[in-house]
Amino acid sequence: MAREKMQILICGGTSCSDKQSEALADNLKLELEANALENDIKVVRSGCFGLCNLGPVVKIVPGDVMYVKVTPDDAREIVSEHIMKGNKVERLLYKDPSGKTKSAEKELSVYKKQLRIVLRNCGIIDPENIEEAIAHDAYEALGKVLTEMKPLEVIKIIKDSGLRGRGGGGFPTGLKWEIAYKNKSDEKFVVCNADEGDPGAFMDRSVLEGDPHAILEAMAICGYSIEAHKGLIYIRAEYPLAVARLKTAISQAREYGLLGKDIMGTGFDFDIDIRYGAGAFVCGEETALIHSMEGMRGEPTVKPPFPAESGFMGKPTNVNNVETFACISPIILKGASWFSATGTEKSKGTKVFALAGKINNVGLIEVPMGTTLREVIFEIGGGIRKGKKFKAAQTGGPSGGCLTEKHLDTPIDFDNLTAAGSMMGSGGLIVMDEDDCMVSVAKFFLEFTVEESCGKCSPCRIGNKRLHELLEHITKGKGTLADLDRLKNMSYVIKDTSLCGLGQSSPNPVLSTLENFRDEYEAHVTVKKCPAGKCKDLMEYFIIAANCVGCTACARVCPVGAITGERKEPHFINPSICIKCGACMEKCKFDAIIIQ
Amino acid sequence: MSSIKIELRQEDVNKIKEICASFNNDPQELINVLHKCQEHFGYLPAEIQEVVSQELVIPVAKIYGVITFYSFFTMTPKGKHPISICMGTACYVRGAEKVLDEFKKELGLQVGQTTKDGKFSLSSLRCVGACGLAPVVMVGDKTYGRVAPDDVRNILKEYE
Amino acid sequence: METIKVTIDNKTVEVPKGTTINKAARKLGIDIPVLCWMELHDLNIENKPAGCRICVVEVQGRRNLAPSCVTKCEEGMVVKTHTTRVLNARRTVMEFILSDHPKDCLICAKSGNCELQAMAHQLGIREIPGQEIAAMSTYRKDTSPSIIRDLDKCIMCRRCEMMCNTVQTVGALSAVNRGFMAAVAPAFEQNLEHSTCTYCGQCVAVCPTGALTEVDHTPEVLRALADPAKTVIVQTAPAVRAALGELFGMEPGTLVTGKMVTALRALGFDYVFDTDFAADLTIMEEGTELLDRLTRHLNGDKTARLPILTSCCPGWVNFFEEYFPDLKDVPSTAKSPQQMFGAVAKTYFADKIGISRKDLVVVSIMPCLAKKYECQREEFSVDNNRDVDFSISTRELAAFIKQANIDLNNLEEGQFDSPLGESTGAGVIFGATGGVIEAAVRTAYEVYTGKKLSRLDFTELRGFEGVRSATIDFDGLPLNIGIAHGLGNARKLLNDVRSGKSQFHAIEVMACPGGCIGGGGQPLHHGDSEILKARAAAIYKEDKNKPLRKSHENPFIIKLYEEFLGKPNSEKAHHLLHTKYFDKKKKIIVKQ
Amino acid sequence: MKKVKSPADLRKIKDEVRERMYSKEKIRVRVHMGTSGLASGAREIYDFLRLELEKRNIHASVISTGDMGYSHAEPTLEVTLPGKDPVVFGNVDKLKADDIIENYIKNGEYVDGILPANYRKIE
Repeated sequence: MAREKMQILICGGTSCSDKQSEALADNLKLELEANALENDIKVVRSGCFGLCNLGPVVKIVPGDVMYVKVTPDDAREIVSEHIMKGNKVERLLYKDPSGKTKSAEKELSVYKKQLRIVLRNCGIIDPENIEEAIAHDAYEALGKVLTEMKPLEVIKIIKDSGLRGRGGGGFPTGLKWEIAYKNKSDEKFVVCNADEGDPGAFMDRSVLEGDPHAILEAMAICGYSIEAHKGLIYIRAEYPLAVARLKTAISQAREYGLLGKDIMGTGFDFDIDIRYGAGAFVCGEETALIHSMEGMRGEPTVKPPFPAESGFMGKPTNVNNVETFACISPIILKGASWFSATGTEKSKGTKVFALAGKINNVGLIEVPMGTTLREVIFEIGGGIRKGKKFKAAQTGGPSGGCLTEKHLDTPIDFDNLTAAGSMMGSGGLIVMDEDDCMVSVAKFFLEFTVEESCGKCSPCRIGNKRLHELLEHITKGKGTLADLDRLKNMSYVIKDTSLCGLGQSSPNPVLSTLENFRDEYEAHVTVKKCPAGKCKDLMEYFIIAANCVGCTACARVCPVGAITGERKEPHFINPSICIKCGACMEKCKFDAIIIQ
Repeated sequence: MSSIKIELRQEDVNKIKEICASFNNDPQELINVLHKCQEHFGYLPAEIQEVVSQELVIPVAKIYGVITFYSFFTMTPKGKHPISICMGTACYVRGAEKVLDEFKKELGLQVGQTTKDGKFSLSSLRCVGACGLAPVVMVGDKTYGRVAPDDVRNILKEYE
Repeated sequence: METIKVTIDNKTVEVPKGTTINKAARKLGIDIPVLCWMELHDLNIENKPAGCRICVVEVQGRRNLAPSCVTKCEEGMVVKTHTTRVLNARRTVMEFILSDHPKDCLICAKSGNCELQAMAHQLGIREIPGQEIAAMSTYRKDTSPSIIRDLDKCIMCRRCEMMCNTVQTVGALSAVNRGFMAAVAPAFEQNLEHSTCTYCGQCVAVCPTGALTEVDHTPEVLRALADPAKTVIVQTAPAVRAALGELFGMEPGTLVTGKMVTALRALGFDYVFDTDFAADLTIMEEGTELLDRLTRHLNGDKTARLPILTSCCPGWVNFFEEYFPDLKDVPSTAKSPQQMFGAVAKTYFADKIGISRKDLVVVSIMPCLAKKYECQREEFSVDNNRDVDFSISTRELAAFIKQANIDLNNLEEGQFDSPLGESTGAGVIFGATGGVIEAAVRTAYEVYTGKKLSRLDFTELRGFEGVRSATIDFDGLPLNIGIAHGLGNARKLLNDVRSGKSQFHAIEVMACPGGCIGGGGQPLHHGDSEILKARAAAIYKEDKNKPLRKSHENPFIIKLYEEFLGKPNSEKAHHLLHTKYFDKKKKIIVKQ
Repeated sequence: MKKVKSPADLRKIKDEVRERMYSKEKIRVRVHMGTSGLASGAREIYDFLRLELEKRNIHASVISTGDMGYSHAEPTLEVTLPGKDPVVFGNVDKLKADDIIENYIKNGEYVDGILPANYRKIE
């Protein structure tokens, strides 16, 4: 291999919100050219280093020297000093609060916003090769638990770690295990809820596809702790790849004696089976999930009794979701205090989010609890697409609410999100920009709820339908101010009276948009306008006479003959004929047609 | 009183029985059995439900109740090229609805329907997990990313 | 028993652990309204999906309102049942329910008897906000021989589903679809006729709204009565007289036998007869069959299968034809009293009054909806003329009487006509669970032993326990008797018969919980099992008051055999009074 | 088949595999093939790399893993050159893959589209 060439990496790229880096790259190239180095030293645009508050950053290899907060003007000095002379540009190195200089990337990585606990092995190991998993600590915690610990000791560690269920509700996991442990029975079950149904969320799937053994091991640890010998994974049938990898993982674990009878020669038996969901969001609710596993309609039942008392087949059952289980082994290996060192007072550890929507870096991220929304969206997420303005972030999917500008600096944890009228949910985080109509967004989520309501209780079955109808009414410009009060009352009652978590949270998108964007609702019902220009019925196409050259292209393309005008004279759209298809606007080359 | 005759080919009856038997005819495995049957037959017509009912000893009304509860199960055959439009939130905010409308218009179908010639069927689904490619359309196993309404006609052309 | 203290609306009450808030409140005289919840306590039947959310209350310390029907009291719990929050929620939920419910109360079969209507009234709902933009979930209507399903009126209380599955184990109904279009329906949302429905009518008996009602045959009856060419006779089942009064404001358990007879006569029936007469006849046939099989069995005849199963109940017959066709030679071949009556009426009685069967219209008043189907069975017709032309329920009769502006309360006590109106106490007790077998024992004992019974009240055969058994000493022969009411209980006994485990010589089965007094055609009990108990008591009271209490002592039965049938199980009796059963289990036909 | 009979057995496997996986001599390529990656064409890239590396006589192990979560840049792959930190490349198509082989794998020269590890790991 050739001797290592010097290279300059600059963070950012097309998706970065910080446009400085582009000019910096250009300057660096110019400087290299000026010194005839352009063929020897390469300038490479890289993705985000996760050090956005220090950005733009420049990394020089070999040596992994990191320069922070580099401006385009610094290009000359970097080239002349570092590249040509091999001297570090001290003033561009990071200095920590104590004034100590840190130059290597490794030293700086503590400032990275993301921390991978759950996703520790995703993308690192071959999920279909158990040995690679073992090489990355898989089953080590299980071995420790089985040989060195009593069930209650395991439960105590989990309790002390402060781990809370990542499925949405945030119930303390250790406590849940303890209840299941205390309910004595000849048979108990450990269930992994992998029925990720949130539209726009794919955290669990990524873990199952990337690191299935983490889940199997954690389930076995849970089984040992609550004295269960049977585990069931309830997974969406729409996740064929995850299913295939899980199956492979289970059979390999059995082969290696890490599942099945007499695990690792300790006498402990634990085996895992897969049950499939079949497309019902409500099955994320644990009682519904259990009914579904029993071959029935996934209708929830009233709690209590909780599954920990009477769950699968009427036996004590502990249900945790994928992300929760994925935290277990590191906690066992590194201890409760290691885990609880990360996060906020009442929300420990990390949370995986699926960033989606109008954000540049769509994808999965894992951040410590307490990270702010601003850090997530503008640093990790790279900001809003096309440089548009941030409007809201929806967390918790159809059960959640939206966070707005005023929440940007709120540390994200269970309690803060709830206080802000949203919820952690499973971790979908959808970003919306100025073009999104919040009434329509609420309507979209309600449409989802209406479709996914199981139909068992009347407030959810009928009430959500009525909410959706009223939102539709409003987006059509037929609503009144009084309707907004009705929306609110219906929402409160549905939340207050519904049987399960689905109905108890389904009006959240309505309430939170109503709370945060009331002016937008009011615009829909009073002046009958959609400020975001999304609601078709409230749009009006209009020709700006000054821009119109009278080319007649719009009149010719209009399917309903709504546009009239003489050649070379400004044209006119008759709003009572216009069907708002938008064809004219697409056709117009002079930007003369606008939506009002 | 029941008087319907269930007509199926012997091999189909045998297949269903085989599937049920592979789950020990355990009523709790109903959903797994239905998955397998749908995998094999493509859909779950009344006849199949009747046989499963007899094998697992579950009233057929209950089976129908289960099938109509879960959106994954269907009683109508899918088209040769099933088209699914992801309506997950990520796709929605990036314009999936317009894409769906375009498919509806082009094919003259509503969601859940199949064209008369059995070629295309249209469905919407929730998040295929390719949110980076939103809006996403799947035709059979093939995924199309960043689909705009204008692309719809071209996508359909590929299957003509 | 461990007790706990709860405070409801500032009043404290001590209740056993496990008591629900709703029941604890009732103890305090606080009646929290319930809609989907229903309980028939003595019959072990409870419907508690906690779905309607009408009965929600505020529990201190809980985030959401709690459904009082299923939420159990906890020590020190503080509950408020009528805060503004609760009242607003209850009203809003009710508005939701009504917004998806037709408003055709004026012409609804359930009007005046509808729990939803009553609740709307109680909550004072006067308008439904947003109704003009509210879509309704609508479904195809389904009319079967017995039952009409109008799911537009279904409120998803799930009572019918619970009855059909948990209690009756018929499995014809299930919750289908989800969300707004969720409803309770047979497989494939087909008509009931194509399902495993037995027409027991228990779904109708518990439906709080007009979603499930009986097919009304009174217009046909009226037409027949108006036809001068027809002689119209009526038979009344034993359970009717013990319940009809309820629909005229009388206390449950009031016997209205005589007033009912007068009313029927006033309605224009040419002869008012009693199904009890046919019940006595049934005992003669079925009892004889029992003794015959028993004797043969005891003599080692392997073809004589025991136990013998009663066959009076048409819901039960439908049930075993569907689920136990392999055992179809086990039940008695004796027709049900309704059909025996029809067969005798259209032959013996038609001859007697000198008219052809075509000019004789036989109407039955039944506590039952399956009887409507039974009388339409092909094998019970001769040349397309049914033995029993129409069967109407107790509820239909009451409505009919009211239409004719007859006030049952103020009627004279009438007498059944002779000869088909004469009966013994044994015929009367057919109306309650255990009654048929008790009547059979009274006769079979005396015929078998040749001795007079020293007692006639076999209390060991009575009661509401779902499955009961007793051994009656037949003068040295211990006769093992099993009784089941409710098809789920029957299924248990039948499974034992199928597996050869059954030790019984005879088993009585009634499809409806409580027997005919709890039939699908009876006045609605609205979840009050006291009503059923009162009806049963009335039946046994009527028996006690009868001068003759053993079927074989009925002089008119004796005369019928002498004049017409010969002896029990004679060839003629077989032809007219016995039937056969069919395998109705779905068949898988292999396509070539 | 190795049956793990004790935690010590487990550790043995761990050590062996780690040795094998992270031996200094080997070039490792991980193609991220979760649903998201596959939907974006990761399979093609995987096949391409296996074939081309062999053709070009480069001794490397190419394995498939789950996704890293970089949905915005799928398909992604990670290359670990002996003795160096892994480097992730995004938006890989065949052209880019070729670029990666020629420049990075052969010469250790970066190509555009590097996705630096933007996260901390647990150690």
